[in-house]
Parts: sequence; structure tokens; C-alpha cells
Amino acid sequence: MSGAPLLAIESLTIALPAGAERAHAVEGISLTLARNEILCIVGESGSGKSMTAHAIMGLLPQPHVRATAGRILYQGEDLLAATPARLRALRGHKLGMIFQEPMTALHPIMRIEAQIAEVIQQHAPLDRAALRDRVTALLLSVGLPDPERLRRAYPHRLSGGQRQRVMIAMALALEPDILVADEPTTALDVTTQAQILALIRDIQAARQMGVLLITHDFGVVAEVADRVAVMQHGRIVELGPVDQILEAPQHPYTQSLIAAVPRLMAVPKPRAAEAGVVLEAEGVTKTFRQRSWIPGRGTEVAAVKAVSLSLHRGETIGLVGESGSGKSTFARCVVRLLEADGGAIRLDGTDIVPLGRRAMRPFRQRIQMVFQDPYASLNPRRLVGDIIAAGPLAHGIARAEAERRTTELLALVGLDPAASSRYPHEFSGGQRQRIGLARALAMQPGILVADEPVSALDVSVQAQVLALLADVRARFDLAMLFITHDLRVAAQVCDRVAVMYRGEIVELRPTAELFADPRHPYVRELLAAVPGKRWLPAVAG
Amino acid sequence: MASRRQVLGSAAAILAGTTVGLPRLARAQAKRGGILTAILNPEPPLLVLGLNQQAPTQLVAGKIYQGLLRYDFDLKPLPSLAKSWTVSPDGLTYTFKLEEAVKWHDGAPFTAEDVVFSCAKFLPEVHPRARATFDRCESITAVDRFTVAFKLKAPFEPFLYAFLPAGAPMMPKHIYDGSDFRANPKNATPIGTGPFKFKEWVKGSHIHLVRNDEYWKPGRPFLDGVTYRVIPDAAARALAMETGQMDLAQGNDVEAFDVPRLAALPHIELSKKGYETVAPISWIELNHRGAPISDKRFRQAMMHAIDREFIVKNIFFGLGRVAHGPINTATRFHDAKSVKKYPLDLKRAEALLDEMGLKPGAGGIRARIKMMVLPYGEVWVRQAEFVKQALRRVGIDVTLESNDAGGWVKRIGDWDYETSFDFVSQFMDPAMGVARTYISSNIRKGVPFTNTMGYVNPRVDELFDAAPKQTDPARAQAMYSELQAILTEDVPVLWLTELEFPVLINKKFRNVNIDANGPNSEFDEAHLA
Amino acid sequence: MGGRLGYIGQRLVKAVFVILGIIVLNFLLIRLAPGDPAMVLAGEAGAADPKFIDDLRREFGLDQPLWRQLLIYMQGILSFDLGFSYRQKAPILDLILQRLPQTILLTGSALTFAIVAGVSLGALAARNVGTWWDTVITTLALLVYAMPQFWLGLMLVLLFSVQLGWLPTFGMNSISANYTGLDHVLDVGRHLILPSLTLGMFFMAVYARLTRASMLEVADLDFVRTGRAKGLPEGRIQRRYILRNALLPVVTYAGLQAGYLVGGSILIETVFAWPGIGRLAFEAVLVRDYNLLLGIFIVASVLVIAFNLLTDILYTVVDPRIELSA
Amino acid sequence: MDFLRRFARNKGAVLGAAVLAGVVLLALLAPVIFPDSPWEIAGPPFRRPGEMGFLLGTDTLGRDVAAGIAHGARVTLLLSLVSTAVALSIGVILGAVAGYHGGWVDDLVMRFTEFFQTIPNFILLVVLVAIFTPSITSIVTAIGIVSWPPLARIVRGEFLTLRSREFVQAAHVLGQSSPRIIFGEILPNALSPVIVSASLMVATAVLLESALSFLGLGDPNLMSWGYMIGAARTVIRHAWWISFFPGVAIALTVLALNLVGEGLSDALNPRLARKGRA
Repeated sequence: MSGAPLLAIESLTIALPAGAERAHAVEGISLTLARNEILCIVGESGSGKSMTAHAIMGLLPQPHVRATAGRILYQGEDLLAATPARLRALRGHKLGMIFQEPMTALHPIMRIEAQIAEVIQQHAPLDRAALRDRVTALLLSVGLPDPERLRRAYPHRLSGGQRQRVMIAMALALEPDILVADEPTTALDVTTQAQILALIRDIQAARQMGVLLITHDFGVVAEVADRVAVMQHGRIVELGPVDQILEAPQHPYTQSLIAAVPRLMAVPKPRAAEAGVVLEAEGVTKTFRQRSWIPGRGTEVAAVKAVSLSLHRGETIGLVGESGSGKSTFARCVVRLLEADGGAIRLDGTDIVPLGRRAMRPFRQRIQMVFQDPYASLNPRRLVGDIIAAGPLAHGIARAEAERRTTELLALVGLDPAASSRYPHEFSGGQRQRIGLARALAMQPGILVADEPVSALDVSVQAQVLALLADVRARFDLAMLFITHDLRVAAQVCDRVAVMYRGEIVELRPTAELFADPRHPYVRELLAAVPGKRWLPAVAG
Repeated sequence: MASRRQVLGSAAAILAGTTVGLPRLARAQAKRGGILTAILNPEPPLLVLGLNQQAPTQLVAGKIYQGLLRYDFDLKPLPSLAKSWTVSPDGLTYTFKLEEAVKWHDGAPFTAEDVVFSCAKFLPEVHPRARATFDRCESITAVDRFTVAFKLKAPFEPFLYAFLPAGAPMMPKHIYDGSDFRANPKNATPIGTGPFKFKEWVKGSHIHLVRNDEYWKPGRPFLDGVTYRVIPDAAARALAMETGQMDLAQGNDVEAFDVPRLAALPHIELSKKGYETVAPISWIELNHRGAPISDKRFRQAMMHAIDREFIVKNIFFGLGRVAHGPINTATRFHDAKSVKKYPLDLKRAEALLDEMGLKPGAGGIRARIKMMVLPYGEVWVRQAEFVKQALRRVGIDVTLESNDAGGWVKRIGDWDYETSFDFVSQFMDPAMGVARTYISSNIRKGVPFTNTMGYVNPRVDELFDAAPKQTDPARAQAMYSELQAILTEDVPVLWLTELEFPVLINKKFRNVNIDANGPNSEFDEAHLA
Repeated sequence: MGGRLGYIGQRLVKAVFVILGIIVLNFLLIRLAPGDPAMVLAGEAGAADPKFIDDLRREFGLDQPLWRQLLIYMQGILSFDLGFSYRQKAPILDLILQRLPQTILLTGSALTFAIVAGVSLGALAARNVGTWWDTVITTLALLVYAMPQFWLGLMLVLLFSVQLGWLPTFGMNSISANYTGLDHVLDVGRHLILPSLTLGMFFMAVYARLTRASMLEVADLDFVRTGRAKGLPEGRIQRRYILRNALLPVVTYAGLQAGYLVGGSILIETVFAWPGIGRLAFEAVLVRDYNLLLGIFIVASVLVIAFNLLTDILYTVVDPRIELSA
Repeated sequence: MDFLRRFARNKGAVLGAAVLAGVVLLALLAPVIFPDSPWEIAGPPFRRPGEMGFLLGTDTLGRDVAAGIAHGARVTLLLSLVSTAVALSIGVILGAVAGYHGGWVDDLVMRFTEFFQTIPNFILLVVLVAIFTPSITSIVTAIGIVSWPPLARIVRGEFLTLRSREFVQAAHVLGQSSPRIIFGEILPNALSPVIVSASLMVATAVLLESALSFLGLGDPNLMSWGYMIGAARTVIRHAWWISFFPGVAIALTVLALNLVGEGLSDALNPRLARKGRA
């Protein structure tokens, strides 16, 4: 990197308000960003990476969170000491920023054109015709089709990817020197993510910008970064060129993080050779209907269209797809949280679709579910012990037996048995997910349906929970239906992978085969979009 | 003898008429001109007095239509369209001589034919009170062009009190005969004989009446016109009087608590006269069909427990008199000496209750009764609250019941009540407005304003039957005096107040309120000061 | 576009159903109301003659079987005949129409005042959250919110009319002062101040609280941060980003509040003797004139529904997202 | 305890609770302080506050205003609490049924709720009380009838979100029975907004009851604050105190209830609360 840095952060400390979990969000960090480079700040939630990004923009949630020490130098000018007016003049003009959540980051009741034009008119006003041309050009440059129609539209008409493109167009409207991107693709599907990352990279290269990209995903890092800063608990633990960090991490934390990233390669596993079929779905369909008062105005969405698969004892099938592909709906039909409209779902040979509530009860014990959100999946008003014991009790198991199972299972999932007399909010996300697993196991099921069980967790916790799942699966010879959007995770866990697209399984094959030789074009696209796919994280130790 | 006295009586009345009817000032110095602006509330449904006798209709139509007679404040009959009258010695035939120069507002002459048409045809069909009156007639005939004779089936001395403008308004035969009276297109432009003619009615705003230049009384009226303005809001009405924007307020136009304030203003004169023709008494109606109300002592105890002076003073703000008996002091045959009085006396009340065996129980309560509140506004609610409290002091626990007007009337009529507030008009003679609530022949289920309490006393029936047949006023008076003594002993209802209504007049007008019909009368003598 | 029209259509259909529902409810209430109007009239005419009562009954169709009466009523309402007020001796629709403009004037000006003052105060408090301004405004709003409107009105009369003599106590104009033109307008205006302030004050408090809360909520939303990241001046952020979005629930609420506003006018018009339908309702209550009361209920409901419809339509203009909910 | 601490952190709420306690105390002690009925004529009419030992003066009939306020507290609190209970039972049941059941039941119940929300509720209240003649029962029922819809919406909304919350789904998957899910899983979590809005509803009920009484639609046998103001309205020019003090009593009580409601809201939903004040 040549010349003076575009941006230099010098021993920046950001204080949190009194009563927060810790005193400082960021403590004494220093880094530089040069023109024409992409610096990724990577870390788990709470590491202070996002605060750093906001501090640069002067967007810390004042007055509770303040930078208390250090400097942020933009071309030598200390942004922390700048007047609000000066900061405003820089923001949007010299410093652009895009955010994580494209669905909410745009003004909901302002037309796209106006939102983009606003930045330009604020900093470098143009006449109407020029403004119009400029907006059109910007929309085209971020790869948005039909700019004439789009500029008149309101954000709610746009998809998440389109909105993020609009955000980028807005951030880049005046060709800033620095683009700060705070988890810009986290909320997007993997194929969209790939497109957006490509776009950021292309534009950065074309305009010689300095880009500061905040992410939790080493795949993204591998995809776009020139240099990487790894943050933990508000400090930078390691900073260096991307190759060095990814291939030869020095700091133990970096090492553990990278080790926790699942590899995009099927882990060869002994096939549950020709074990019996425990679950068979045949032509399962589910359509959501929105009724309306006015006849003919109702809408229908076919969420699941004739899905068939059979799950063998001890086998894990991954259901992979992007949001809206129908994977979760299918899983909920299987556990009878939703009623399938058609087809059959056979548990050990019995079709459970037509069963009434009561007739279904005995089958409940055989098939259990683990949910995605560790915060929403446990009743906040009940003790952990009660939560785990509720299932067995509901099925007529004696209380003593239920309590014995609870204690046993808590130990099994790696929690202190004393946990049973505490409330869920006293536990972390990973711990809660363990409790959720214990609740499912308390029923001694043969089949476990896991709906994105690790997607809400940080990567290191994710690895632990995945390991626990594998352990449990082996121990109880469980068959598992594993729903995920993350191909890396699927690769680690599943014996076979079913890729769902628009309500259908487009490809269902053993994991290794599918990854090595995808046949369906969509599956190919999906695999190609996995960030950092060329990079295989080193397994530490 | 009787006959001569009757004739003389009417002659005296004529004489009186000329003096009372044309008061001192009027003759010489009365100014001509000016328009009197009066408050009207609510707006009447129509102005044809024969078809509607509600208060606002009477107020306006009283200037347009006339009756055969008028009555002074002491309820002495005065000539109006009839210039004189005689009663046959047997008390059966009443003969009226009519004024001869009277013309309807459309120029047609007023004759005996109009009187016969009105009393024999028009009114019996559409006017319930007139129907009751003229049902007593065997025949009504035009003796000549300006003489009418009413022949009664039986003597009925109060017959002479049936000829108030509202009681028997004279209606033009040439307009109504042969038509459906209620649907006659001329109802929109009333035609009468009165001193003022209908000019204009802007609904929701005002009614203009203008001077009738062809009026039969020479030189009358003095005013150029009378304007009634509809002002629905009580506070606004009071303000309008206060500022002098309105010249006349009557009846309930101004709320009781505002009256003393307005009356104290230099430009306003307060008169409580002019309602002698209705003279309502407010009372607590008692259903005699159940204990303990059926016991006379219980009713007397209640009378003793209620401080009626307080009601008059603090609830009606002085608008009214304590009612001591069934006949209003303004009504004929009232006798203050024969009534048994019930002064406030809690000891006496308690003694009466003790005597009945109604001893104080838990909380000092001796008896529980329910009482319906009169649904006609706040004053009645205050009165109910007061009575409830007053009776509680002697151990009678009252539960007040609120009703709408419809529900209230229905429950009274159907005898579905224990006690209730009420007020009833007397219409000048006990036979017209008093007897109906006490005689046992008028216990008629489903009909309100009858003897709904179920009071039965044969002597009372007898007296009420005989008194109006007396041609000798002294004998009638004796009977009514006995009646008042009996009734005040029996206390069939708890008489509370003789209601008075304020007539507030701007002092720049004179001779406005000159007879028992008060603000409802013709105003042909009213003039600017 | 289709979405928006669909949304309005849906609202329209709903409104029709609500109106039908109200008519049915009215039927039920009339059936439940005790009393016989013919007897009331007879009583007032001073004649308890059964024939007279029967005549009256026939005249008003009260001799018909109940289902026919209801049918007649239904036909009547659909042809804008709300029946007859036996106590006021006038067709109910006439009575209401006479008073309606005054009520619309009062509620309209009260609502305008409430929205303008409420939103301004709420915005002021939100912008200065945690400061002296905020404390004063929220406390004031809380106080006003807790006061019974009718009592507040009485106290204002006591202060401004009786004590200070600045403003007229009651009524809508100085009676038969016969002002014309501008004088008339000014006269009505002077009379309007106290009642519309009183009626509006409560809703002002509501809107101030709502605006403040809504602005604080919106201020935390992502797109506001986007606006800041664009380098927009704070004033623009507050107005175009925060306030504009924060006003959406206020608009919804204003629609919902229309009913309360009309209800409040009963109390306010009573206190200030304002000649509108609220006052008419009070008069009807005083003499328990159910027919009139139910007529007012129908008309007020229709008014409120119309106003709701209006805010719904307004909403489709201010919030394009509405098409999603159609 | 955590709850109490959070509640106590809101100074307004503590103040409100104190005032409310005072009002309740006044209501309880009314028969002790003023053993006579408040309707009892205690002296000459129109005595000013302080005159002849009448702390708050006497009214148009000579009744003691202070006694009226003390006894009125009983009436006002009682009526408001009972009518809130009525509204609660209608609102919670309908809301729970709609939210838990969903589908056409939800549609039906919500249309019904919307209907009641659309019609001008105070006018409906007046109509109902007038037609069924004013009495404790009719007043309490009518206030309940016009106040339940917002509550039904809240409960329904809570049930709707909680129903799709994963822990409820987990209960389904575990095979728990519907009543167990409703009462064991959903209701306890839906309770805090219900408690908060119930406390605010009591405040509204106080206002509604007083407005009814002001219009002369109170139970004629009960002395309530609204009645006192209504009865003195016409004489306000001569005697301000008769209507002034009851109004202050109403305002204080409603204010206290609102403050307590906000405090409850803070204490029960700590996350939500912070947004509002921050």
C-alpha cells in the first residue's frame, strides 16, 4: 500500500453506557485503510466491529455511546473532533455507508429516485435533467434493470437484493473515497450475496475506493478482502493480509474461529447401509391461501409442491434452499405443525397426514423438532426443568422418571443439572439451543427435525452445537431432517442433501456426489455462490 | 232567581270586560306600532290551534285564533268573540250572542255557523278535551246569524270554562267543512279571527305575525306585529332576555335558577300570573294497591316528612307555592280553610309509622319503596334526590328509578309502579282537571292521567259527581270544601308544589300579560310604553 | 394502483356492512326500549282519552305488528327517514340536519387544533427528549389526558368568561345581534374558541403522546440512520424521515378517534350550549327521547364511518405500502 | 422483586400508586369520616368552602361537598373496577378465541370487534344506559360493552404472535393438549399487556362513568363525582366549588391510574419501555 492512508484509526476507545455488559464496546483499536483496498473487520457478535464502523461515520447512538479516546483520521482530519456540520458534509459525499438490513434501511414512503437524488442535492446539487440522468446512470451501474420504472417505485416493491443495490447506488452517488459496509450481505440469500459482493468488489476496483467491510463470515472475507482485522471483545487481535490470516492465523482466537468454519466438503461418513426407512414423504403439497372478502381477490402461494423423500434409520438428510424455497414449510408438515394439503407422510409405515389430534399423539414421541431461534423457542416463564419434562409428562410418563431424564439429558447436552431450576433468559444462545435439543430428546424420538438449528449462532458456538448434534445422532441412532440455508453446514452434517427450489426438490443425492457434480442448474448456481468456496479453512491443530 | 242572577252575572261580566279588557292606560295614551319579539321553544309542529294544543302552538296560534270567551286572573269569564251569554234556569241551555263585525283573516264574515261547525263537527273529531266537553251537549244550534245555543244533556256548571281559545278555538267553516281537517292544504297558512295574521314561518328560526288591520275591536291591536324566535338553548334564552334582544320569555324558557337573576335586572319585569288556566300541581303519585302505601297513616307520615317549603325555595327557586291540597289556589273552589295541613314534623311522621307497626330495622329502615323520577329535566331530579333523603330521615328507604317519558307514562298508565313524581294540570275547574285523578269511575288501566293510584272513596265519587251539577255556586263550594277536607285527610297523593311559571317581560312593553291565558292570549291590548 | 383501489373498495364494503349492522342494532334497541309514544303525547295534550290514544297510535303506525314496524323503520332509514321525535314534535332527520353543520364546525376545528398542536408538541418533546421541554410537555399531556373534558370546559368558562370576561360563555352567536358578513364570522369564531379548545385539548394530549412515542420509535429505525449516513441536515432528518413516518400512526389514530370526538361533542356542546347534535343528544337524554337519541346514534355512526373512510383514503396517499394489505 | 424494583424506578408510577392508595383509603374510610349519607342536607345551600365548617362547601341543596367526594370515591372506584372486569372478560375471551383459533373464527370475531370499534362508543354508551334505564347494572355492563374491543385486539394480537412463537410450536410437537397450551404456554406470556391495558381501562372507565353521571345518566341512588359536577353545572356562575372539587378528584384518580399503568408497563415489559423514554 502506497501513500498516506485514506483512513487511520488510532487507539479508538468507545464507551458503553453505565449498566451495559462491559464498559467499552471498542478498546484502543488502531487500523488504517488505504485507497483502493478492501479491509474486512471480522468478528463474532459483540466484538465491537459494528461500533467501529459507526464511529467512523459519526453515527454512534449519541449520547449514550461515545468515543472517549483516540482519533479517526480521514486524510489527516480527525473525524472525532469535527463539527457536526463538517461530519454531515463528509457523510454521503466522501464517506458512504451501507447497512446490514436492506429491508428496513430505505425510507419506506419515499420514492427510490428521491432517496438517491437527496444525497446528490445535499452535497453537489445538479439541475433537474442532469439529476435525472445521474440517478438513471447510478441505478444502471448497480445492475438494476428498468431504471425508468424503478425510480418511481417505493422500496416495498423491491426485493432484498434490489434494495441493497439501491443502498449501494445511494452510497456511491457522489463517488466517495471510503465505503463502509456493515454486514452488507448477511440478510441476503446466498446467490444474492454473491452478486452483491461481486458488485462491491467491481465498483471498488473501478473507482479505487477504500472499502471497510464488516462481516462475521470468513467465507465473505475469503471472497473479497485484501486485508483482514479480527476483533474480539472490542480489541483487534490480529491484523494482516488476507492470505496470511486465512492460511496462517497467528492468534489462537483467529485459529479457533477459522477452525470452526465448516468446510465446503462432504465429510465422508459410513452410510447407514440399507437401514429401514423411518420416514417417507410422498407427493407432499402445501398451499397457503389468503382469503379475501371480495370474491376472486384471494391469493394462493404453493409453498410445497409434491415433495417426496425417504429417510432411513440413522441417516441425516439436509434440506437446503434459499428463503421461500419451502424447506421449512415441508419440515413443519412432517411434524404436523402444518396440515399438508396432499400426499402422504409415513412414519414407520403409518400415514400421519389424515390423523386427528388425538390419533397423532402417540406418533409425537417418535418425531421431534429443534427450532432456529434460541430466544423464541423456550417459554420465558417456565423453568428449564419443566420445559424439558413437559413432553414426557404430557405422554403419561411418571414425574420421577421425567425428572431423571431431565437431569441425564442436561448432562448429555453439556449443561449443569442445576440448570433445571433456572429460567431460559439466564442462558446464552448456544446454551438455549442445547436446552431445546434436550427437550426434543426427552421424548426419546427416532427422528429429529432440525430447522436451521445453528443459523442464529456465532460461528464458534455453531461448531459446538453441530458437534453435539453429531454426537447425539450417533448415540441414539437418530434419523435427522436437517434444514439449512448454509451449504457449508450441510456439507458437514448431512449424508444426503436435498436442494429445494420454489417448493420442489430439484436434486436429492448423497452429499459428496452432489457437491462434486451438481446436475441441476440451480444447484450449480447455488454452489458457485458460496462465499470463499475456493478457500478451504485449515483445521487447526 | 237563579236565572236572573246568572244573567246579571254575565251583564256584570260585560261591564267588567269593558274596564278590565280596556285598561286605564290603553284608552288614551297607548302608542301604536312596534314589534314584540318573543322566545319560542320548542318549535311548534303546526299553527292550527284546533288541530294541536301543545304549548308552543298555543303561544303562537293564540294570536291568530280566538275562543268565545276569555278569563281574567281570577277565572271570571270575559267576553271575546261572544259579547254576552245567558244560562237557562235549569242550567241546561247556554246561549251566546256573537260580535257582529268579526271577519276571518281572508275577509269572510264570522257567524254562528262557524261556531256550530267548530263545536259540533271540527273539534269533536280532532280535539280530545273538546270532544269530552261537547259530548255533554244534546244539541248545538245557530239560533240566528249571530246567536248560538248549546243544550246540555245534564246540568254542568263548569261548561262556561270550555271556551278558552285552546279549549274550543273557533275554526272557519268555509275552509274546513267537507275536507279532511288534518290534511287541509290551508293548514300551512292559518286563518283565524285574531288581532294578528300569519305572515311567515322560517323553520328553525322564527315565525312572523303581523297586525290584522281588519280586527273587530276598534283601534286594536296596537302592535305592528309579533315575532317568535326559536331559541333551543336555555342559556342562550336567558342571555337574550338579559341583553334585551328578546322581549318576552314564558313557561320553561328560562330555567328556574336563572329567574331571580333576570328578574332583578332593571329592564325586566317578572310576573307569575297567566297560568291560571292550567294551574298544575306537582305531587308524588302513590299506588294504593300494595302495603304499606295502602295505609293512610303511611301516606300522612310521608307528607309530614317532606319539607315542601324547602322544595319551593331551593329547588324551584321560589317559582311555586306549597301545595296543601288537591285544588290549586288558582283554580275555582279552592278552600284554604278546609284543607288539613301537613307541616314538616318528623316526630309526628315517626309516630304514625310506629303506630302502623313499622319499627326501625337494620340501619334505621322501616320500609322500602321505589320511586320513579319524572323524566322532564334536572329540577325534577333534584326534587327526587331531596325527597329520597327526606323520607330516609324517618326510616323510609327510597330507591329512585329513572325512565324515559314513554316508559314513565306507560308504567303509570299500567299501574306498574310503587310511587312516582308527577304533575297534572287543572284547567280552571275541579271538574275539568281535578276529579279525573280521584274518582273511582276513572280507574282505567292503560290510560295515564286518570285515577292511576286506584284510590276509592264513595263519598269523594259522590261529591265530584254532584258538585258540577249545582247551579248555586255556594252549594258547589260547600261540596268542594268537603272534598278538600276528605282528600287532605286521605292523602291519596302527596301534593308538593303548585307550579308557577315565570313570565319575563321587557318593561318597554305594557299590557302583555293581562288574563288567565297569559302569554297564550291575543296581545290585542299590548303596546309600547 | 390496483392494490390501492382494492384497498379502498374493501374499506367501502366494510363500511356498508357496518352501517347495516348499526341499523340492525338500532332495531334491537328500539324493541328493547319501553314505553308507548302515543301515551306520552296524550299525556302532554292533557287528555287521557283512549280514542285519542288510538288515533295517535294509528297515526304513527304503532298499531302495526312489530315486524311490520321494523320493516317500515328499515324502509324509512334507507329513504333517510329516521322517524319522529315525539318530544320535540319534529321529524328527527330535520332536527339533526339543523344541528349537524354546527357539530361539524366544532369537531372540525377541534380536530384541526388537536392535530396541529398535538403533533407540534409531540415533535417538540421528541426532539428534545429528556430535557425540560420534554418534561413539561409530557406532564401537561398526562394532566390534560386525565381531566374529564366536561369539567375542563366548565373551568375554562369559569376562568375566561366569568372571571376574565374575555370570551362568551355559551352558544354559537350573539343572539339577534344580526351580524352579517365578516362580523358574523368573527362572532361565531369568538364563540367557537372555548368549546373547540376544550374538545380539542384531550385529543391534543393524545396526539402529543402518540407523536412523541412514535417519533422516538421511528428515530431508532434503520432508515433514519441511512438518512444520517447520507449527510442530511438534522432538520431534514427530523421532518422528512422521522416526523413523516411517525405521523402514519397518528393518521390512523385520527380516524379511529373520530368516534370519540363525536362522543366528546355531547359533553362539550352541553357545557357550552353549542347548538349541535351533541347538545341535541343531551336534550334527548334529559327527556329520555329514545327515538331522537337513536337517530343521532345512526347519523353520528355514519359520520364516523365516512370520516374513517376518508382517513383510509388519505392513508393510501401518504403510505404507498397500503397496497400490500389489500 | 425484580418487578417491584423496576416499578419503583419510575417516579411517576410511585407517585401515582401513592395517590391511588389515598383514593382507595378515602373510599374505604368514607363511612367513618362522613357517617351521614352524602345526600343528607347538612346545612344551608351554597356555603363557600370553609364556611360553617364545610371544608369544601355545600351544594345547591345544602349537601356537604366533601362528604360527596368521599362517598363518591367508593362509587366511582367500584363502578370502574367492575366495568373493567366486564370488559376484561369479554375482551380476553374473544381475543383469545380469535387469536388461538385463527382462520374464519378470527375473521368473524375481528369483524365484530371492528364493528364495535367503529361506532362512536360514547354515544353507544349513552344510548345503552338511557334505554336500559340508569342503574349500577346497566352502567357497568354498558361501559364494559363499549370498552372491550381494544383489549380483544391486544389479546388476539398477543395470541397470534405467541401462537407462531417457536416455544408454542414446540409444545404442539410435544403433543401437549390445547388447554395446556393456551393456559400454560400462551396466556402467561400474554398477561403483561393485558394487565397494563386493564389498569388504563380502569382510568377510562372512571372518565366514562363520570361523563355518564354528568349527563344525568348515573344511577340516581349513587353519589358519584360526575353526578356532582353535572348537578352543579348550571350554577357554576354562582358556585364554582361544587363542580371544581369533584373534577379535581376525577383528574387525580385518572392521572394516578395512568401513571400506575405506565409504571406497570415499564416493569412488565422492560424492553419495550426503554424505547418510550430512553
